[in-house]
Amino acid sequence: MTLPGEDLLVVDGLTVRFGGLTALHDVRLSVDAGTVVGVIGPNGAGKTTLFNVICGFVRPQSGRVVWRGEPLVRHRPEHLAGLGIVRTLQGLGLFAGLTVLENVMAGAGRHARTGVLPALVGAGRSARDESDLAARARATLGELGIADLADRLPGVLPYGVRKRVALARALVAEPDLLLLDEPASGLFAELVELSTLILSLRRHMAVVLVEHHMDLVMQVCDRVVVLNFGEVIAAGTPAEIQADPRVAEAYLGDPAEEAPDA
Amino acid sequence: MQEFLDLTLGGISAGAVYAALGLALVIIYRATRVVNFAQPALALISTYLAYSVTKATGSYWLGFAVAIVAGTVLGVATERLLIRPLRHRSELSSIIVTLGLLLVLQAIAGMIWSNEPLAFPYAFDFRGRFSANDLFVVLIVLAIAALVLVVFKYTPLGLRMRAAAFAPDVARTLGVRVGLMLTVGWGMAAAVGSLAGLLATPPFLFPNVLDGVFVYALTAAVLGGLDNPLGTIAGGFVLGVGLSYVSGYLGPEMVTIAALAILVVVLIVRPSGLFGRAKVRRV
Amino acid sequence: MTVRTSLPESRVEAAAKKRMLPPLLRHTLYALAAFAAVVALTLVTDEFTNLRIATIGYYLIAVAGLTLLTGLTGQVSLGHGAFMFIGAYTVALLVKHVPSFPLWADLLLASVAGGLAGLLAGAAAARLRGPYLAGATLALAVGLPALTRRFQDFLGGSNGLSFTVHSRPSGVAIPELRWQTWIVWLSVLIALVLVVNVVRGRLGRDFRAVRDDEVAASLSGIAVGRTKILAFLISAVCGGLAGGLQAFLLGTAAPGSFTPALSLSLLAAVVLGGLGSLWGALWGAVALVYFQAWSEDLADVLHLNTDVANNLPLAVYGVILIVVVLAFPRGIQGGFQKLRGILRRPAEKKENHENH
Amino acid sequence: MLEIDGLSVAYGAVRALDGVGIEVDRGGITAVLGANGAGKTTLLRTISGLQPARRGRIAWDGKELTGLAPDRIARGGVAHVPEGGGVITELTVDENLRLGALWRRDRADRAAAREEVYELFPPLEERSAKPASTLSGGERQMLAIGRALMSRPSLLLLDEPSLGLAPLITARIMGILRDLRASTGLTVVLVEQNAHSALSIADRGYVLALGRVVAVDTAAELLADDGLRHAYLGF
Amino acid sequence: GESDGGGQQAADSAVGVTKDTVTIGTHQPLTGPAAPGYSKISVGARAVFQAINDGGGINGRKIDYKVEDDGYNPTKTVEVVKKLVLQDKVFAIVGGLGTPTHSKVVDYLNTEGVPDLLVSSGALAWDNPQKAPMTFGYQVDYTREGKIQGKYIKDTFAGKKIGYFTQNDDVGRDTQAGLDQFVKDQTVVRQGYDSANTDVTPQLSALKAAGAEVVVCECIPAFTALSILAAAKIGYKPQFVVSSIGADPATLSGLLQDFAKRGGASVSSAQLLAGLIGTGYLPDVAQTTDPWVAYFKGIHDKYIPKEPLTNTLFYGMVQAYTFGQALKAAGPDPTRQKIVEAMSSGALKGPGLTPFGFSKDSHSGYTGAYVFKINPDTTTTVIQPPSVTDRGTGAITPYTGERATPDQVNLLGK
Ligand SMILES: Nc1ncnc2c1ncn2[C@@H]1O[C@H](COP(=O)(O)OP(=O)(O)OP(=O)(O)O)[C@@H](O)[C@H]1O
Ligand SMILES: Nc1ncnc2c1ncn2[C@@H]1O[C@H](COP(=O)(O)OP(=O)(O)OP(=O)(O)O)[C@@H](O)[C@H]1O
Ligand SMILES: CC(C)C[C@H](N)C(=O)O
Ligand SMILES: [Mg+2]
Ligand SMILES: [Mg+2]
Repeated sequence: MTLPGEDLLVVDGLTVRFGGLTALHDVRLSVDAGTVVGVIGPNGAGKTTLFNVICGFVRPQSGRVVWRGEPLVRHRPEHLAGLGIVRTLQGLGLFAGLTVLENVMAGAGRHARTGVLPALVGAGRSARDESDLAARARATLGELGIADLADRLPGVLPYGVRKRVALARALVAEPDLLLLDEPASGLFAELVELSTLILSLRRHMAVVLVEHHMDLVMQVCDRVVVLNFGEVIAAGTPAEIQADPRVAEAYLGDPAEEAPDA
Repeated sequence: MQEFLDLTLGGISAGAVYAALGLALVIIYRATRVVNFAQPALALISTYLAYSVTKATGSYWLGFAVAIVAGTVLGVATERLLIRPLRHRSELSSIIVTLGLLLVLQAIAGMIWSNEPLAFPYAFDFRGRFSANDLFVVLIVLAIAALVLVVFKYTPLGLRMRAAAFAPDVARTLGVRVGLMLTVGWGMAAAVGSLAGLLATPPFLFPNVLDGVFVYALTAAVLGGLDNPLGTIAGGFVLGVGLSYVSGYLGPEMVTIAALAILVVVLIVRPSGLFGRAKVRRV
Repeated sequence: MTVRTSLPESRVEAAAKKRMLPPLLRHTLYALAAFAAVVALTLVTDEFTNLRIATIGYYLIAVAGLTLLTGLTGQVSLGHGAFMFIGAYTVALLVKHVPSFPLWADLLLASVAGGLAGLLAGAAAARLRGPYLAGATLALAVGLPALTRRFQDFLGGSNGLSFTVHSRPSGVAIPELRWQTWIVWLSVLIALVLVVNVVRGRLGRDFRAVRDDEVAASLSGIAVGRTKILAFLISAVCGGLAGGLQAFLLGTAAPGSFTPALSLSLLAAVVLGGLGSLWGALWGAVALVYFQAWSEDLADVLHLNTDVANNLPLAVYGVILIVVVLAFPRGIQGGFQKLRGILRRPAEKKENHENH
Repeated sequence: MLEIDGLSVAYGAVRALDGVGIEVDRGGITAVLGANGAGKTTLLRTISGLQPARRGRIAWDGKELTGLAPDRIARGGVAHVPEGGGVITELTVDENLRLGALWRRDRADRAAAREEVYELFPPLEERSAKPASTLSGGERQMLAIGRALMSRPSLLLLDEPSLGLAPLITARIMGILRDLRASTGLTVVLVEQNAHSALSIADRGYVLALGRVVAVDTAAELLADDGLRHAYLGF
Repeated sequence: GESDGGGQQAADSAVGVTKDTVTIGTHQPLTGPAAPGYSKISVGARAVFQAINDGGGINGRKIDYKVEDDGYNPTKTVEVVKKLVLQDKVFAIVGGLGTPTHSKVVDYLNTEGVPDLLVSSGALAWDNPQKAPMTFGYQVDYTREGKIQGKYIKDTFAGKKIGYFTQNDDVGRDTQAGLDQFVKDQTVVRQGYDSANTDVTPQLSALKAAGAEVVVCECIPAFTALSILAAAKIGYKPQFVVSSIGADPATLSGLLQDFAKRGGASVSSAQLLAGLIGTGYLPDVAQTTDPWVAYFKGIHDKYIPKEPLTNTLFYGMVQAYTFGQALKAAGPDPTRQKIVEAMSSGALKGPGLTPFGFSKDSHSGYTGAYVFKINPDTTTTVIQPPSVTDRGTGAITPYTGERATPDQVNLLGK
């Protein structure tokens, strides 16, 4: 267990180029346990790319990702869940052919105790494993208020509900770090619930949040990092960020136009 | 050296034929995301028609023209009757349906023209290390490939066809007549396929004559990158020449294994073919 | 809204599960029942029907393996005949060169050999998608049997190998074919128990997750590449066993038996039966055997000119493929389910109101 | 004028729209609001012909749209920016844009329209020859809107255009819509969950809930109606 | 597979025989890649059986001829043969076609005691009376034929360089065994072909490069034609010597005829074929003066006038006729044992120009061949009369025996 105040994740000197385009340039960022860090910035600023590097989808030209003091070397996305890092996707990324319950169970794989071989023959603990996973998945669905949809296929559910399923799939793994890529997009009525949820998560895990909904960002984040053209142009508390003229110019626009309203 | 040259030249004209049939596959794949297993059979029927017309009229070129037209009609009919109903179904459904069509058409060919081989002439004199006919085959395939490429890449029709293929619903809301585009795609492909059939068939015509060519054509298309007409042409020639060397230096029984080996090696290095664009799923 | 950090004791769940047998045991019991049914069936049918039942058996395991691969992980293989080829030659070579091996060992090794090939093929295939995979596997189906011509002396060239396996213990007074049918089905059902376990368990879920969304699957901690290879492996083991059983049953292993047409029929069976369902695999295997038989019988009863008669079965078979796919989007199994739905609906008559 | 009357749409047993009636004046901006699953997307898809209606009729400019194929509707000047943008990722940015105006005869104007779009969204011009798959989420949204504008539509259907966009860009798009309405008389149907930003530029608003219209009023009135806001709009 | 008791089981068994019918079956490649070339054999056979039936059958029994398509796929062969035996309860299998296919059912047929007559293949395996007492060959076996070819070449083309061009299977292997007894030291190059690969230009180029003046082509007809065309393509003019399976002038000229019309007047099928040397054991259909050819042509014209009369068709007709003879010889109440005895009796004298090797100790089909040359008008001239030999290293001797005429055999008459 990492103690509060200790850096759980450190991203250091990260540079990513796609051909001639520099998507990230010398980005530094650290995440303490039990905090919510917001990453904001204009479209194309490199936020998703940052997540992609942390998850191992994109290899940086330089820089490193340090997890609990250990640099992650040539890590691959599938290792992350095991390390305690879980990410939601900017789209939905639900498994269309799996029921809601199965979707969530698929995310709970890190809790399975048996290896591939016993699972292959269905022997030993593997049966009990399955019911454990199902129980966890149901519990998480219950917490998100969608337990009654367990046996439905995600395709027929409204977008907002699907987002919750995706969130449940992430939470069921009980990660130490949750990377949320635009969790509020497509949600509006549920924004309040979402912010409550994120705040409650803070007790168990750190959260990095990429989001364009400034209300949400301002409410839940302990710290905010602002990217523009791949560079960190500002970092600080939400209040500091909101007051920063560079941020206003690059990202927020004329504050009169987007009056916060909750 | 002499042998090397002969094998190279032989490989080039064989490769042209693989490229042509491969091109037909690519056009359909681009248009409808379907690998058309019935392609050799569509070409087969039109080649048989060419045979009958040539036999009846004595004119090779009349038969040639009839084959291209008949092929186009067959392609259009296939799309309308068999492929369109499968629009929203998995790729497997269309694989099986085109496979079924392959069997039906081969059987029909056998019923009408019997399973015994028939003599089917070359377009031009076939004699010589690189004969007039070889030259014809290579040139016409290159010309057709260039035409297809230009249509796809630089014309509004091509853009519409690609849009219809990649995202039918979106294309529709942009005013593209998706159904028409798919039909045009099948028609075009079947015309090219029929041409390939006419070029590949000589000297003999029988119901399974294009099976082997089809396997190599698919290999060529996959080698080149199924979305890429240029790659398919290159893939066809690479495969044709490569297999010719294998046949000449290692023995004919090694040809199919070599095709497999070439394909596997290429795909391991480049999973979307030599010229295919890797499809990156953005996260 | 809170998130727990420790496992909740969901007693209701646990109790509900306890009443059910562990899946392995449950599936084994089903298999025993199925075996009894097959034995009964062979006893009331004639010898030739026995052969057809045995044929359905080995196709069933091949189709089930392919169903697992194609239906669950979405990898389309047009070359599964290649694994049957390997299984068949493994049995043939063992029977000829190591006659001391018992039959079960031959069959086990055929499965292992198929699996090894599947491992290699799967490793190459894991990076391929859609038509690229289809093309590569088709090349496998075409290319691999050509090995026999490369190693004429060992593999018998295009004539292949013929042999007879004497499996029936002396003193057992039942027709050889019936006995063979039992062996085939026993092996198939043992393998099927494993396949069912995989499909219904965690691995099956992982397979389907990988099929639906590779990126999301990897973020859920599923090793995408390894999962795909595993699916190929399991499916190739089934193919190898099917080939081994075919060799055992028919006493032959020859390249002419493992044409691309075989691979394509296996895939056709997967689709005809109902993609992704193991019951579908059974219907697919039955269809494979009986559709062909029917189309031949049909050609027999119509007295036609020879060219027409010769080609009629092929045409009928082709038409069946087309019609079934067009008319039954979810295959025969889907048709059954629909039928069941129709039969049940009047009984339940439940208003299906969606809550948003 | 867009007239929708008694429109019902269902997905199998799921009823997504139930007797919806909507009227939009020419040159108006109308917001369609509602929670998740209210049927907003379905409404737009039905107008543009992608989803067949069970019952009811839709007419634009006096012409009946019900039953027409989507491409016919599009060629009648109705542009639809679907939920999530619907960018064709396999095509380049430029091809995506060109596609938007391909059915229009006027070649010169097609080029001019492209220049205007590039001016509106400079990031697109920089990447015009790149496949759209390399665009970020927000850049795709820009492309989708730009593509719709390419056809110089008379009716523009926008499904959650602000989804994934930075506030600055959202504000800019709203500004653009306002300008276009003023300069070309464009009619806009704007579907948004972000009711606040939608109503800030709309003249009128419809609120959907469970497939039915539960409120219609001017934007100002809707913004002022606290009860409604809490009940259906969540803010 | 040991099956010594096979013959015993067969004793007195008259499965497939009723008062007025005898049911027999065969497996043929009617569809698929091997169909071209072979799909007409059963057509010829059926015509003869029809003629027999129309003449009142054999001893009052009509022959019910069941043809199963195996597509040249051994798995299917096993299935269809079991179907014929178990379900259709055939009396015998007649003329099952192909080495890779038929070799998979020999054990089964012998174990079950089913007569397996006149196998359509020249493999050596059918001649094994100890292990396969029910199985009888038909064609001259490939080694015998190779020997006769080899001797002829050695005598006629002494000192010339020889190249082999052979099908990559037992046809090629067994023929070479025969050829090598005579012309091994003259042979400068050996090339093979794979029937799946129709581009034979590389092989012909290699034969040319090695300077082969005589090319021995152990090919099926399509590949003979392909070789001739490939040679023409590269301007190579060797003396072709082709074995019986691929030297049917009627089939070849049919395959090559259309090249006369295109690609320059200098290529006509006649020119391409003229001078080609072949071996055969049945009379050539072009020899209209031969009494058997005339006889079968009569049946052809009556029952299947639309089919081109080729040696392939003729092959099937002779096969059917020969079975008819054996059935007749088996007496008024045929059993499986009796027909096997009739086959081995050595009494079958038939349309072939060389005798069958059938006896108690040999189940080999035709035992020799004659050599012919194709004339510029695609008729043929016999250039070496029939000679016979064994499958070992025995001598080749001219065959002087008398051939029965159709009238003498008088199968159709009462
Ligand atoms: N694979 C790639 N190839 C080329 N360019 C890329 C690739 N991936 C990302 N980019 C570019 O890198 C930049 C950063 O993209 P990224 O997706 O990280 O932005 P973002 O901050 O997440 O934006 P948004 O808020 O719109 O989602 C963009 O300009 C994008 O076009
Ligand atoms: N393809 C479909 N199949 C079945 N049901 C569907 C489908 N698409 C939508 N629905 C259902 O129709 C109803 C309306 O959905 P719609 O997408 O129109 O809502 P929306 O208002 O756009 O929601 P959101 O704000 O989440 O985008 C929902 O209950 C949804 O579950
Ligand atoms: C001549 C053919 C009927 C026999 C065939 N070539 C085989 O031996 O397989
Ligand atoms: Mg992003
Ligand atoms: Mg919506």
